[in-house]
Amino acid sequence: MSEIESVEDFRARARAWLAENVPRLGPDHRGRSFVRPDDEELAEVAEERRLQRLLFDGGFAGICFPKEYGGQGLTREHAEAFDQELAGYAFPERLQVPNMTPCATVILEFGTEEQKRTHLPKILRGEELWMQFLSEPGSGSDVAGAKLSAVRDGDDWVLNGSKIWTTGAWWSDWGLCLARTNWDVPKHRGLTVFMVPIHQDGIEISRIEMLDGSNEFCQEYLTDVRVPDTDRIGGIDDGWTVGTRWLLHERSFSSSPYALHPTGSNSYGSAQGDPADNLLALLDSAGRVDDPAAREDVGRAYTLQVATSELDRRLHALILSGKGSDQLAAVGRLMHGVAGAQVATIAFELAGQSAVAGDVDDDVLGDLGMRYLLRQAGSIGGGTTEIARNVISERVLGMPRELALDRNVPYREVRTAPSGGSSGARR
Amino acid sequence: MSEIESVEDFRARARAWLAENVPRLGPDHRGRSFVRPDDEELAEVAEERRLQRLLFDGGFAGICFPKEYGGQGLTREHAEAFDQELAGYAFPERLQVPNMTPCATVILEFGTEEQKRTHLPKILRGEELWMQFLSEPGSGSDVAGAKLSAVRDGDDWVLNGSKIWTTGAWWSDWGLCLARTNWDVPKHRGLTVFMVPIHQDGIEISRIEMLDGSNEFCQEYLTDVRVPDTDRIGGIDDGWTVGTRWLLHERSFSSSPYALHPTGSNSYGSAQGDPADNLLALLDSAGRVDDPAAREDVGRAYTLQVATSELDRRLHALILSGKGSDQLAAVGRLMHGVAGAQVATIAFELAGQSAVAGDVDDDVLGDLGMRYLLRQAGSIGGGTTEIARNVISERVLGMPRELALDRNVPYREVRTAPSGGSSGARR
Amino acid sequence: MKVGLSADQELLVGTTRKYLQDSVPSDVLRGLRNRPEGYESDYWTTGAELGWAALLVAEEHGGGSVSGEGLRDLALVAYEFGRQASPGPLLGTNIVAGALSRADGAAFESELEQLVSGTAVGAWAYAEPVPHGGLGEVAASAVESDGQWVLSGDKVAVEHAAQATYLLVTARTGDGLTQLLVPTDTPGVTITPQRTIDVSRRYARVALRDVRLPATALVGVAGAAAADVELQLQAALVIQTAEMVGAMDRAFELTLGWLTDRYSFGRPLASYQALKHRVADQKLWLETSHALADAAAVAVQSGDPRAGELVSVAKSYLAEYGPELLQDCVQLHGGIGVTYEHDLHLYLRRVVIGSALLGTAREHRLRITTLLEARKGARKVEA
Amino acid sequence: MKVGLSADQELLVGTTRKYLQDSVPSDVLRGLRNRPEGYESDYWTTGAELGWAALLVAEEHGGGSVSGEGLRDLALVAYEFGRQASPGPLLGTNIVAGALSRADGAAFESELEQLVSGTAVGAWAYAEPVPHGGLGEVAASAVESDGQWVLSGDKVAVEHAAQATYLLVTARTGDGLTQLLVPTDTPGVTITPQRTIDVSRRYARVALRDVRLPATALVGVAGAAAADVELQLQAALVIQTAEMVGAMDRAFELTLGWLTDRYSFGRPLASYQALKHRVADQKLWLETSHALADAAAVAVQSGDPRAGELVSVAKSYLAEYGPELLQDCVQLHGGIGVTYEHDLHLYLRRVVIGSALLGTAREHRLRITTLLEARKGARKVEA
Repeated sequence: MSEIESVEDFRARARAWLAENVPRLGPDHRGRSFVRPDDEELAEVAEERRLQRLLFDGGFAGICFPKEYGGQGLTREHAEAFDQELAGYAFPERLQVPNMTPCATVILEFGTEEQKRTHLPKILRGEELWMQFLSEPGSGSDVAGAKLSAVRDGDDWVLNGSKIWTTGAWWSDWGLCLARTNWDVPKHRGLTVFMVPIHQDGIEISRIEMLDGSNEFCQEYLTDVRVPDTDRIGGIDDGWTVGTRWLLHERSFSSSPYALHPTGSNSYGSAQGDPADNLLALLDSAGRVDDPAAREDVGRAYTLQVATSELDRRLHALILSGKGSDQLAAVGRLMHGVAGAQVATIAFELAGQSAVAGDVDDDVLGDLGMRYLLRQAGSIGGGTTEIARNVISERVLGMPRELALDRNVPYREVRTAPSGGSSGARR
Repeated sequence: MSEIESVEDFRARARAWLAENVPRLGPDHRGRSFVRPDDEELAEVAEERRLQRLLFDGGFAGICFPKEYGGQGLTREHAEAFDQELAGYAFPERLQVPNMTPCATVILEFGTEEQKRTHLPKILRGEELWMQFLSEPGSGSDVAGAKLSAVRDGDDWVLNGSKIWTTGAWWSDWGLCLARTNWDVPKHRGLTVFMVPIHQDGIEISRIEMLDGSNEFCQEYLTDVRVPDTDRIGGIDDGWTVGTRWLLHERSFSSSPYALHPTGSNSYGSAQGDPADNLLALLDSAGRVDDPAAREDVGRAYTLQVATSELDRRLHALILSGKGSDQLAAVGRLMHGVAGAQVATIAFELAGQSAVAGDVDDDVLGDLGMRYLLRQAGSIGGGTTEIARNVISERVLGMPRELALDRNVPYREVRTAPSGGSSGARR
Repeated sequence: MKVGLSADQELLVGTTRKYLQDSVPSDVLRGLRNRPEGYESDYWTTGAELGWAALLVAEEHGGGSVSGEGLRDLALVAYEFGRQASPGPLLGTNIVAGALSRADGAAFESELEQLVSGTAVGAWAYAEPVPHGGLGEVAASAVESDGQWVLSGDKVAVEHAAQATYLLVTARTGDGLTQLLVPTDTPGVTITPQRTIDVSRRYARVALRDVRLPATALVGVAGAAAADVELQLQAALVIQTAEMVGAMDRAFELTLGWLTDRYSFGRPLASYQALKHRVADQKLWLETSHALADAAAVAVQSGDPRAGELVSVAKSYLAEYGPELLQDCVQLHGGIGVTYEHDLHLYLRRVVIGSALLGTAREHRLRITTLLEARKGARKVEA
Repeated sequence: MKVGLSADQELLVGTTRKYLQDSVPSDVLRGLRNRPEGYESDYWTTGAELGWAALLVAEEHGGGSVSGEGLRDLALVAYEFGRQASPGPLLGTNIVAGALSRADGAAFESELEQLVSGTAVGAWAYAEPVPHGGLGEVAASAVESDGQWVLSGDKVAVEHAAQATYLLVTARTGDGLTQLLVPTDTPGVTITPQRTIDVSRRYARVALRDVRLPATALVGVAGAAAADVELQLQAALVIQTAEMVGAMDRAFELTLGWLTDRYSFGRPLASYQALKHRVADQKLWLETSHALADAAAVAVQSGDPRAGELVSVAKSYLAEYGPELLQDCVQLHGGIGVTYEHDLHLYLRRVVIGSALLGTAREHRLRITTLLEARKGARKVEA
């Protein structure tokens, strides 16, 4: 094995390359707004694919992915240095979660040599964009309760069923799909993971409208979709071995070295600028610079933001040092949900009446009402905070497991939610 | 049945009688302090017995207890009118809970005619003071898990075991005692209730010191205490029939017509004056009359206090009208615990550093630190808020019951806490 | 759950509920987001026939209520509006009609007739923008000049101003307050719709630039309207909190149903103790909100001297726990709870709007403290 | 759980822990409530031999630390103090010693020798009573007169002032701050013990009435001590938050053990999901508190320009969630948790005291906002 470049050399090289090649974000860049016309969205995705290709060509894509699959074969410390240098630059935000992690990391961990050589370089070049076909209507937090079925037919599998809460399936290429291949064994023992091209005749994509009018989430209906057995990840009926790692990668996204998180970005890797600046701007717009209650709110929100990043840093160190189990990631996931909701609430309260009835052109305060309405989204998506609390109490602290009535029972006999194939998003 | 006196006539009579006979509380009366010398405590108990006798002689004791047992045979509306008139007067605070309710109400509901004629008039005259022998070390919230055993011996029962969290057992006369009479049936089916004189050779009373140095709570050790079968309340092994009503009376104390709650008193019937006055005095002592944050705190605390009393009033109306089940009392119990802790916290925060390091003579702020340390007491005593939440979800809202591993199992086979007869208060 | 309604009140509630369910079920509501008005004018006039806009108007001026306690009846209607997240200018029209009836119902006979019959909508222009955005801050000015009134200033968050025929504008004259009735087509009045988080309720900014009005526009006494404004605020808070409780009630029902119907790990969600305990807390918040909103309605209706405290106590509690309850309902629903197709957000919006308009929780807490000090001061003076 | 300690640091921690466990186990601690001093003087001098009071003192002045990062080492000691709710004037003595060493270690050689060896106790007299009770408010005055200093004013919540030989008094000279070292037996100094909620830690009020001091009493620069005071405050907050985290950690352990050992309805308490989820929240608060207290220690140690923000962030978080965690531990213990015989209250007291002294959560939130504005202002000036 060859010597790897020192972190400091790498940092210097990254700094120079970024300054030369990558556009900087404007001073008033406020991150993605979630309600925009489709053509804008598509243009942004195209631009992010271009940025990813730029990183790849510059030798900075997939810093912790092995070289043989198109990555840089470097360490977590290199990834962190790059995150620090990346602050203030445009980067392919949509291509991080779930594309780089958990999708690409699952392929890296469980894929065959051929699967890895086929897909990982394309992902790192921005040519393939992956999404998770994981949740199902009616399964809620019980991911292993998947009912999308895969039936063996010769060298293929035939998939039928529905997946939901897939981000941007309509502009993505592949789905990493958890399917049920055996109904006669207990829940966790009858699952298998497949790689599925999204745009094909057997898959109908339906976009879900959120309460703010955005419709980035999708539901997919799969009808007789044929997948060759060579596109299976992991063993037949052994999908939960893959699934547990997959979920762990999902919970750990905020400290994953496989995804970019420019320093100063918010918990979802979205570039939001310095949180202090945003809070002070809000204080100013609300006309409350001299209001002690509002000033206290700014201090509280900033505390939560710093607390979130310092907690991430600590958990990451604990896990890395072996002093804490991987499951500690659930503590971070809980914090992101809880603190995110608290900060949204504080911002809403700072804005006062302008957040619910504001002038059409008030961009600072006018959005805060809608953001507040959506404040729980960060405590639901990517595994609910309830599941995180279960994981913390049971797997981190060793408290007794919840009674599961579906253990050791063939899955077809388990009572489940009334979901079927119909949209869980419809009432 | 004779016509009863109208509420308004009764009110007028009560008003006149109180003005004539009962001492008024001073303007700076701040309710009972819980740390005081024993002789002071005993003198106060004696004075409260005198006040109770005064009420009895004046025809105002036991407003809702039947006349044949020494009460007034009047209605809840009369009791409420009396509570309103009683505001600002001294009253026998310690003789209300648990003496009048649940103890006397349980005797009224389940006692034999002879038991009622023997004990209720004495209770109403202040001659007998009753306490609950209910909780046990190690049983926590699981009251029906009592292990204090009663074994039949001729016409007597022989009691052995320990009870805990008895308020002022050392200055009280009788204990209403839940005992186990059958270990070979499931938990709830082997209990029996007895009436036990507290001061006798077989009962050792040990006082429990609380973190503030008060020691009003006791633990009792019963060794071969003989109780005649005629002092049994309810059927043998049928004690849980009594127990469920007993607990309901306990949860409902704040709206019980069998106990006095002078209007304006706090949730435990303690005369605290107008909450608004106390809060404003605190604001003033803390030197923060012009601090908006402190002013907001006063408004928040007042909101919680009004909310508690308005909720009590609503629950009471719902239960009385039959629109809500008796179990709704658990909602009130939860509120008293939660709001009480919140108000203690607000008062503590208003006081700032003076609450933790204050001048010895600062009576307004100096107590607030210790009160804050004890703030959970109101969420623990009288059935925890956790039990209240179980009752609300299961019995008010009909959600599925918690799994109990002690159902349908002989109690001797049930795994319980390591308590034995030793003090639960010792580590 | 409401206790102690009379048969007439039950009838009013029942008729209103049925009408709302039939005319604006949730699918219709969802579609209203694209209508600038937020409701159909027929819908409102039919509602007015049920008495919705007559409740604060004296009988001799064409109004009346079933129980003789108009505000309490109105709170029952508002509660139903909350339960269905119903559209319509309920608050503004009633506040304006009530103020006109109280001030001089005979002089405003024609306006009252239109408002009560639903052929005109009224809007109360009270709140102002930053830097005068605090509860009760009034910077708009009303100046008397040559027997006319000249009105200038800016108002925001005016409910259904763009749909209104009449604005009741609260303005300042020297040290005191003056209220004027302003037809929305008066020169100098510019009404600009604002964006809002509700699906059907609309708010607007009202710019007043040297708006000239005849002396007859005066509602109440010039420069001495503070007590009237306080009464309007109290009534408005009774309507607002009643509506919030209705929306909380419905969201709670939906959530309890959801938890019962859905299964996870082979068990109904309702069997998970962590969720049960949260639902128990929700029940506590809900029952307390009912209790406080009802107490506020009774106090304002009866002119209780503590009415001002009680409306603020109700509002400060509901503005804190209403949104918390709704957000916890969203969380318990999971992803479905933030989709547009689900009903839950309809109630969430209504409760959140209520929490932020007519004073935030914080503003009402501060108001409570000031009121308590005033009460204490008054008692000292008496003694 | 601390990450990344050196072997020397592990040794310091281990020695301190063992010494605290052996010399002041909880039964001994409970008895200390009746001792006016709150600790035995032997206990403190032996502790000083372990290096407790040397950590902020430069080596050339008789101090030193195992890692060369004295404040971080001191935070580790403070954490152990929190875990055992240990007695002793740790904070005051270290702050005074550190200030003397930094100002002019040679001039204060004798005082430093006594403080470092534990033969003298130091106390920082900083906080003042109402109406100057706010964080950072200094009304006590230091006036130079004929080559002497005259000190007047009142200080409160001075840790172990009644046991101290030296007070470091922060006072005002004109617009600036001045710090003076005041032997407690100086005429005009009156020290009155205050009541406190801790079992062993003591606080006192210090009255200063025309206290005359020689010019050599000056610590640092007259009228220009603001930066020194800020450094002292930062170090004190690092010690305080580290101790709070230690107490939280221990209370959390006790609670987890309790839930595992106790049974209710035939099941261990730890099997109830409602309790499990609360414990999960506690774990979140605990880990975050660790993270923030450590980050503050690192920042102050290294002179990070954001150190002032970070100590306030740590304090504002811990002052909110520390007491909440402890109170929830009490609740989960039930009645036993509020008895004097149980250990839990020892940690509760320590955390609650920490939450209220050296600035409340609210005061630090306000301070954060002011610091953020200053940072933004400075950046604008640079640009």
